[in-house]
Amino acid sequence: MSDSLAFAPRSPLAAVGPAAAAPVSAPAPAAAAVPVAAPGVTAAVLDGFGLATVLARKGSSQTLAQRARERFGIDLPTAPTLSAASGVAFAGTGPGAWLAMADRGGNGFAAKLMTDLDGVASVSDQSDGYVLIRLTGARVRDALSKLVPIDLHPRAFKAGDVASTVASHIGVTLWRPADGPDAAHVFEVALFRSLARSFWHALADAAAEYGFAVHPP
Amino acid sequence: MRIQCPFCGERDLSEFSYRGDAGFKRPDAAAPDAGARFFEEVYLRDNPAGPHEELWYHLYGCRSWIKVNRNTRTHEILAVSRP
Amino acid sequence: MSSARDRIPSQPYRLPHHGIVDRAHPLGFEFDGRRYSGFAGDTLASALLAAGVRLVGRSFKYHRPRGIVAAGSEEPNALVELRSGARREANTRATVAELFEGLVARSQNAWPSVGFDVGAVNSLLSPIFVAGFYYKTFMWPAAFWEKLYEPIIRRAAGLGRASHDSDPDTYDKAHAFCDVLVIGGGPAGLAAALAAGRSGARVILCDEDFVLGGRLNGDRHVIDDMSGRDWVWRVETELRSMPGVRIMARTTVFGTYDDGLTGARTFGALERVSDHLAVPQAHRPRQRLWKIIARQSVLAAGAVERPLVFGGNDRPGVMMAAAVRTYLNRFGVAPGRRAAIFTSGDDGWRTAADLVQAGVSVEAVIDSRPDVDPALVRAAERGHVQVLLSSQVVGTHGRQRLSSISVRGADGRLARFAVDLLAVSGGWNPSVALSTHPGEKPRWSPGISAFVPGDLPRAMSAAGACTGSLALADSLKEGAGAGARAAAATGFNAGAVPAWKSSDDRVRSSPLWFVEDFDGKAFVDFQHDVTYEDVVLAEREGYRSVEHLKRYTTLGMATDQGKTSSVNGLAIMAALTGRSIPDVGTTSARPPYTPVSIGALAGSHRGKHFRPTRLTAGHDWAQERGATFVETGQWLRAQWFTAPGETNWQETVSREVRAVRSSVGVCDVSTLGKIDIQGADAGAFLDRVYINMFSTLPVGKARYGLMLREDGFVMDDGTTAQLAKDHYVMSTTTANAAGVMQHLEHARQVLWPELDVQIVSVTEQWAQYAIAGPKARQLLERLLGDAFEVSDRAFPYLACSQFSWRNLPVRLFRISFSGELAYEFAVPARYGDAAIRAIVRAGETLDVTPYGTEALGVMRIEKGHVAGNELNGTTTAADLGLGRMMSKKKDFIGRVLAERPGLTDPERPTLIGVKPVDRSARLYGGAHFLALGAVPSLENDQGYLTSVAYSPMLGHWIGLGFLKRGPERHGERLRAFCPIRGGDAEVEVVSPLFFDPEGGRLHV
Amino acid sequence: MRYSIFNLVRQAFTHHRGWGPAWRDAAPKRAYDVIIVGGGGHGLATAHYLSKVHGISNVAVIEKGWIGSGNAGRNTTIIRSNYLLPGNNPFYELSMKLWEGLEQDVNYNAMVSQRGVLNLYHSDAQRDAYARRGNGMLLHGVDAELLDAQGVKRMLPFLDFDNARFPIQGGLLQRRGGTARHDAVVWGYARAASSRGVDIIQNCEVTGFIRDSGRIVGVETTRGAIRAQKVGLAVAGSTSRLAAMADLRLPIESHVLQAFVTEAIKPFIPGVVTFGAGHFYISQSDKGSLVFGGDLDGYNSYAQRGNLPTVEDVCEGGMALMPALGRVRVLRSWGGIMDMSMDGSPIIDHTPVPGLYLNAGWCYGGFKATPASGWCFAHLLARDEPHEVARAYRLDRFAKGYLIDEKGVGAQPNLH
Ligand SMILES: Cc1cc2nc3c(=O)[nH]c(=O)nc-3n(C[C@H](O)[C@H](O)[C@H](O)COP(=O)(O)OP(=O)(O)OC[C@H]3O[C@@H](n4cnc5c(N)ncnc54)[C@H](O)[C@@H]3O)c2cc1C
Ligand SMILES: NC(=O)c1ccc[n+]([C@@H]2O[C@H](COP(=O)([O-])OP(=O)(O)OC[C@H]3O[C@@H](n4cnc5c(N)ncnc54)[C@H](O)[C@@H]3O)[C@@H](O)[C@H]2O)c1
Ligand SMILES: Cc1cc2nc3c(=O)[nH]c(=O)nc-3n(C[C@H](O)[C@H](O)[C@H](O)COP(=O)(O)O)c2cc1C
Ligand SMILES: [Zn+2]
Repeated sequence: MSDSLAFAPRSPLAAVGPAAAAPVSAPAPAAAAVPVAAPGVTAAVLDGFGLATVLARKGSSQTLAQRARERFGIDLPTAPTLSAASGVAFAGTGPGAWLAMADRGGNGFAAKLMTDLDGVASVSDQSDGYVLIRLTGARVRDALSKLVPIDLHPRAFKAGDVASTVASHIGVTLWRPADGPDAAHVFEVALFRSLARSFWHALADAAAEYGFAVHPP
Repeated sequence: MRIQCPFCGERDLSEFSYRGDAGFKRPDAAAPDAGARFFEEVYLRDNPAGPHEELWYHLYGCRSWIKVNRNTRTHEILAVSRP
Repeated sequence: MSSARDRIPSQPYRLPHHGIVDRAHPLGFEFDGRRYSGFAGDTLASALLAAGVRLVGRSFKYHRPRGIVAAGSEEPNALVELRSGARREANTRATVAELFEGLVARSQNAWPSVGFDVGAVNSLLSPIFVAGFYYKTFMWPAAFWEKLYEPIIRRAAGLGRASHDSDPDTYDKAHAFCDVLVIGGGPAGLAAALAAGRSGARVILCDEDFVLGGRLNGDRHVIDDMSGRDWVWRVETELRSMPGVRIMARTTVFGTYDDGLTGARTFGALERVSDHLAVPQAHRPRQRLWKIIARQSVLAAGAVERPLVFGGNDRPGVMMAAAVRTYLNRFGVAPGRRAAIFTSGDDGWRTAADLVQAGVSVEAVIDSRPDVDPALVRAAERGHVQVLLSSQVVGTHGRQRLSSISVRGADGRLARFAVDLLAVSGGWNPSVALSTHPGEKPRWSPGISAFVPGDLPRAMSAAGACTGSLALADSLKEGAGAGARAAAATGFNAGAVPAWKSSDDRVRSSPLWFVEDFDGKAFVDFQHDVTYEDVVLAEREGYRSVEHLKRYTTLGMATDQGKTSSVNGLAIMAALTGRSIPDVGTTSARPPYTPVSIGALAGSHRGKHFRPTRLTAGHDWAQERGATFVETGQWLRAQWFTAPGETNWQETVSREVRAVRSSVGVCDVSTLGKIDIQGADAGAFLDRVYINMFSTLPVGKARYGLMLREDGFVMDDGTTAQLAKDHYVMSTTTANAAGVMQHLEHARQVLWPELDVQIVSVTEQWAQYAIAGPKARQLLERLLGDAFEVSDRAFPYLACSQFSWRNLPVRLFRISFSGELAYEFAVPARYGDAAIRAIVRAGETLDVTPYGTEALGVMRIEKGHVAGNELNGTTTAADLGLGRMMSKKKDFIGRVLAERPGLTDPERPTLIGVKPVDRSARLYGGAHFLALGAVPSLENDQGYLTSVAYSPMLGHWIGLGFLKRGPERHGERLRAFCPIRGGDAEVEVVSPLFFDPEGGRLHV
Repeated sequence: MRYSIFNLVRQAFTHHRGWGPAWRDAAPKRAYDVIIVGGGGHGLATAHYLSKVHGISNVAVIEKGWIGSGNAGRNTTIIRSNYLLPGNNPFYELSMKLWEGLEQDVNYNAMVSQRGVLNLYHSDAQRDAYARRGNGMLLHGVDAELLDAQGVKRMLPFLDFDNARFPIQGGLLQRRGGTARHDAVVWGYARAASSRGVDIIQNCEVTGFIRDSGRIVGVETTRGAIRAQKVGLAVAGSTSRLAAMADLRLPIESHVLQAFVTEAIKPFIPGVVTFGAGHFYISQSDKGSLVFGGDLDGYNSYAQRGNLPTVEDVCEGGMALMPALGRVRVLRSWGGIMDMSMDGSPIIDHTPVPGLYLNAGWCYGGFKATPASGWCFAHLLARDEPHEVARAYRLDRFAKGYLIDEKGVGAQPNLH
């Protein structure tokens, strides 16, 4: 079909994404005690991933955990933490509830989960329901602490920890993958797509004083 | 006020939404006095000044309903459990 | 800079060597239109004093001349309008306003000028303007109150003028977590922070001042053989070297809020990020609200010196003794040239010593006590200071600034002293406020005749002057101990607790609550002009409870919240009623500790960003098509799509409706709630939350459902479809989506945990478009090609299916809100934009028309479908004409209470439709129904109109409403009465089904 | 001595030595005809009208603390009669009429200030709902006007009309609405009642009821037993606690509502404004302070104080509505305990316990009701039958389903 060419996915942040995103704002002067060199916070909008909510069926948590081990080599977390293996990760988001993620695979991932976990879990595709933003940089914690009411200090929020919380009136789920090469902490934030632009505004606002840059994913 | 969610850990009040008295038991609709029983469960409250068993919903967290025992005079949280 | 220096007038009262202001950085500023200069490190107050300005404002009620009294945030008098234009800040305390180049300030509450203030005539009327005078008069004639009296009172009231323009600066909020929060950076606080910091605990140290050190900046102290200042500098340096320690200057902890199970407590704090600058730097807020969550806290907030109550104690030039020391030692300013001291304790004598040391001549120390430490007397006399014991200042003189004082000596004889500065010391009030916010009551300490913390809030300790331990040595010791213990309580070992040797400033004092027969007015609350007599009057009139005293006289209700006045006030009440001060009790301190701007408490949530905005996947497309958007909850929805040449919205909406009814239209319905409900018991679960049956619904079918609250009233409606075995998708109204989700979670987790049901919102996953109209099927055939068969036979009314299209999982529902042949097509939201464009392309030759919520509304009214206006939370299923849907075969939420007489009363207004008898007449939503000819009255009120629309199909207005016994009254004529919008139409009661009543168009 | 400008001036010459106590601080007698528990506005107004209208003066008002220490002394003082439902509308209009004559009635200036109450709307649906309400008011002869955005702008040019998240489309205006000086209302009723012989007994907490074969014949207090033929409860936030002493469970929850006051500033805001899309309402007191508030904190509480999330929510609403508020400072915040009923409307009725009468369920709206509440409760206590405008405020309406739910949120008190 001719127009199938034009038929492409579109992120709600396409407009504000890398291109139009808040320009790398001049880091505030020494007073603000920012490393004047690099931007304190950089963001990347992720794409192409597959995402699904996985809810254990009544009384089948055992079998579910087993399947997860068999099919994905993953030990299902029973707490707000992240278990990852070969491009697939499960984040504990509630009792008997997980957010399952695959770096690639889009809607296909949920379809695969449905067959893999048939009978032991209720799976709902959310690949399009959420946007994922990866944040890092020397001041990323300072910027995030303006948004979320949780303790992001490494003593309290370790690599692999997951939290569902609220970021200036917007529900978010965030987790901490391993630190980046520059040893700066990395956070990934998932939120409902309809709120993506409002969240982006709040984020750019919070990060501006530290210098905010947007990287292509 | 900070509420200890059994799954998420201690979180700020702003993540929760409140329902009230955790005592609510849904009566048997078939019982002869169902009308009176439902009325009591839905409308009447002990409303104590002191320890109070109440239901909170972790709206911005894990979406669990949790039972909190809280002192309504001091706002001191005394215990938290799954309903 | 040199040019700047040229125009800087001299600072006659600046001392040559004293203080820590930066003399290398002169700053020019303006007060009441005159230019002055000060130094970096000055406050507006210290700079004004240096310049010799004594008169800075007028009092609230009597417009008395007022000067600077204190040197900290407790200042009651020196309130100014800081900055100008949209940045004007009323009631700003000159004593905490940091000086910056170009600062502009004006005095308040004076017209035409502070020097000559017409309002001062109030002073002459002061015998009438006693406490509560307005409660006793302005009552006759009643009509005069609004027109005359009140406007006068209002104009007289208030202090500074707030800007009426939008605040140009920004604010933000942040959260901070720590093991130990230390409130106050004086010796006690610094010692606490150091002890805790050394343990490795995460420590936050807040001080509202812009330099750390507290009283150490104002007093001459020695700690471990170094000056107090050097000690502060030393400790601050070590603290800054600790990664776990965060020092927050210019940050006031203003409120102690509730804690949690672990004892971690929330504190509110305000950081004045940019108030010391002319304008904030780029990307920096003016102020920031901190929410500090601390596992342990140490209160080290110090103490506030207490004034004495005597005649003329408010005259410019009368100042607190410790404040005088602060101006001398910290700012290098002598607040006068000839001084006297009036004190009830040793503290005042130290001010005398510091004045002498600074070269200010001290005429006399007047101490109300009969005997004092001879050492003090000797020292004073060495400085040629006259000492008067058992003596009191009974009056002051001078027009707009102090020129002399009258003193009653031990022998009762009066003496006059010509002085331009009177330093007053009446003892100290520990700053206990933050320890009482959670409800604890302070305790009276006879030792220092002041209130000290009582039971402390959990996980809080206190140290230093705020506990009543006024001496430096004790502050250091208590601080270090408290810091170490707090760290230990959070699992960090502080090791050896630091200790220091310090100069001894232990003082004795015995309170003097008020001076007997003084002359003139003796003020207790300076800012509110509450005098000794006002307290006497309150007592006489029975306002004896300390709370009545406060409210009747407004004592302690000014911007300083009684920091200097409360205790004197209740001590006088105690004396008048022969009770002890603890028996009289004290009023409660409330947050904020010092006033906090509303902007900071709001943060960045203002204007368009007051609340988040939700946009559908089709939003950009709709915008391209010229949609007008409407707020529906947090969502923005396309209301209509104006076409070229259309001049008013009704024309547009009518076109959209006609297009749908004659050919085909497309509407974005993604905002409706969508909830996946799965599990073996999903069907049973739905039976319990809906009034009608769902367990009987076959796979591949959808059904309309109605949901009640447990109290029997309608909560929400929508269609629910069974897509696959044990997999349902429920749709809710846009408005109630979140509420329904919470309701279902409650049913699942709390009411029936035994059921195997899982629910999750998938609202955001699916972009959903309604494709409606006679040509809807044609459009779909072109869109879907052979991906799916949509013939009426293969896919009848209320069918649903999920299939693959363009390698995407998609869902199709044959449901209709418009009453036309209609489908709802759902695609993964990432493709929502592409899909709507594809739909429109597929419909090009069918002239497919995008339509918005308004046309949707018109069509649902034409079909008598209820929506938000009818589901207003007070209607029953029967009211909506849906009573028959209530299954008798099962229990469901709301069933039992829906049977109460009040909900089944035949008199209840019930859904009907109405048409205007005169077809050209307009209807108004919110009109009430009256019988023809009945007088408009509540008694004759028969019901009301909920939804109205102009029906382009019928060519006249139609409406839905609720009418008593409605269904029995079709054909009857009534009056739809809407006086508030000038509407009054005769209407005919009809069935709510206006268009295609047989529903033939659905099933083609 | 009468309060008047004349006496005030006379007293000025004698240092105001002539004024006596505004009310007698009475010690409890052994028995009264009627005991009213609760020295707030409602209790004191009830006593005033009992003595003045019904000639029953052997009355005691028993207050556990100081009169006005409850919600009467801590509310945001808005008075209005812009109610939607027939059950409410006539009652609140009677109250408004009594406000209009209050100063003359009690000879105490309560500063009733009818500078208008404006409820903003932001959508067509809200407009129609307000139209329905306004029409209902007009049907009962209550003044009401529906303003469009322009009309609002003329009145309040400093609101955010250009950049609002929820644009202002207009408002429902009741010009006769406004504010009154809360403390003065308490003291005025106390003074008037006391002058007619009513005993006002402070620092006297009711700790139980004295019963005689099922009937309540008095109260136990911290100052001893006091007998009475009838006992009326007007204890607002403490209603459930007293009801429990009589083994009653009521359709009431106690919730905390916070309020805020700013530093005094020169006249800024005329009348009262309520912001429909945010949780915010504001007015300016005679003293110059802006007095404002918003939503309940949302949880059961007897603590008279709230938490930061509500403080932030309210101030966000304030900034969204009035961006000029940014630099105005909050001076003090506090809380009061709301007797939230299950339909958001009050109860003035007998209880199932003979001798015990109930005045409760005022939620966050009982200050405006003070005069009519006293008027109708006095009527009930004196005549043993409900006053006609208070007929709908029956206790059994919850069981029977005749609810008066202005907001339509059902039995969820923190949503009313
Ligand atoms: C922050 C806030 C804002 C409000 N804003 C408004 C508004 O703008 N407009 C409006 O109309 N309404 C408003 N209200 C509601 C209004 O204040 C109350 O509904 C009303 O004051 C309640 O009636 P009352 O005055 O009799 O209650 P209260 O003043 O609370 O009187 C009850 C009294 O009973 C006493 N008491 C309790 N237990 C005992 C006992 N065991 N023995 C003896 N005495 C006892 C209490 O001490 C108290 O003094 C507001 C309330 C609050 C808290
Ligand atoms: N000799 C006397 O009679 C006497 C009397 C009183 C005080 N003192 C002196 O006072 C000192 C006592 O030491 P201290 O540390 O207890 O008190 P302090 O007054 O030296 O320090 C208190 C500090 O807390 C800060 N602060 C107060 N409230 C705050 C808040 N809410 N948020 C943030 N910061 C706040 C103040 O800005 C101040 O810097 C000693 O130097 C002692 O000599 C002596
Ligand atoms: C209408 C109104 C105006 C108020 N104005 C002030 C004020 O100007 N200054 C002040 O300190 N408190 C003011 N308050 C608050 C009272 O000081 C007090 O906080 C409130 O009545 C609650 O009492 P509590 O804080 O002692 O519990 C005001 C209260 C109300 C109801
Ligand atoms: Zn949780």
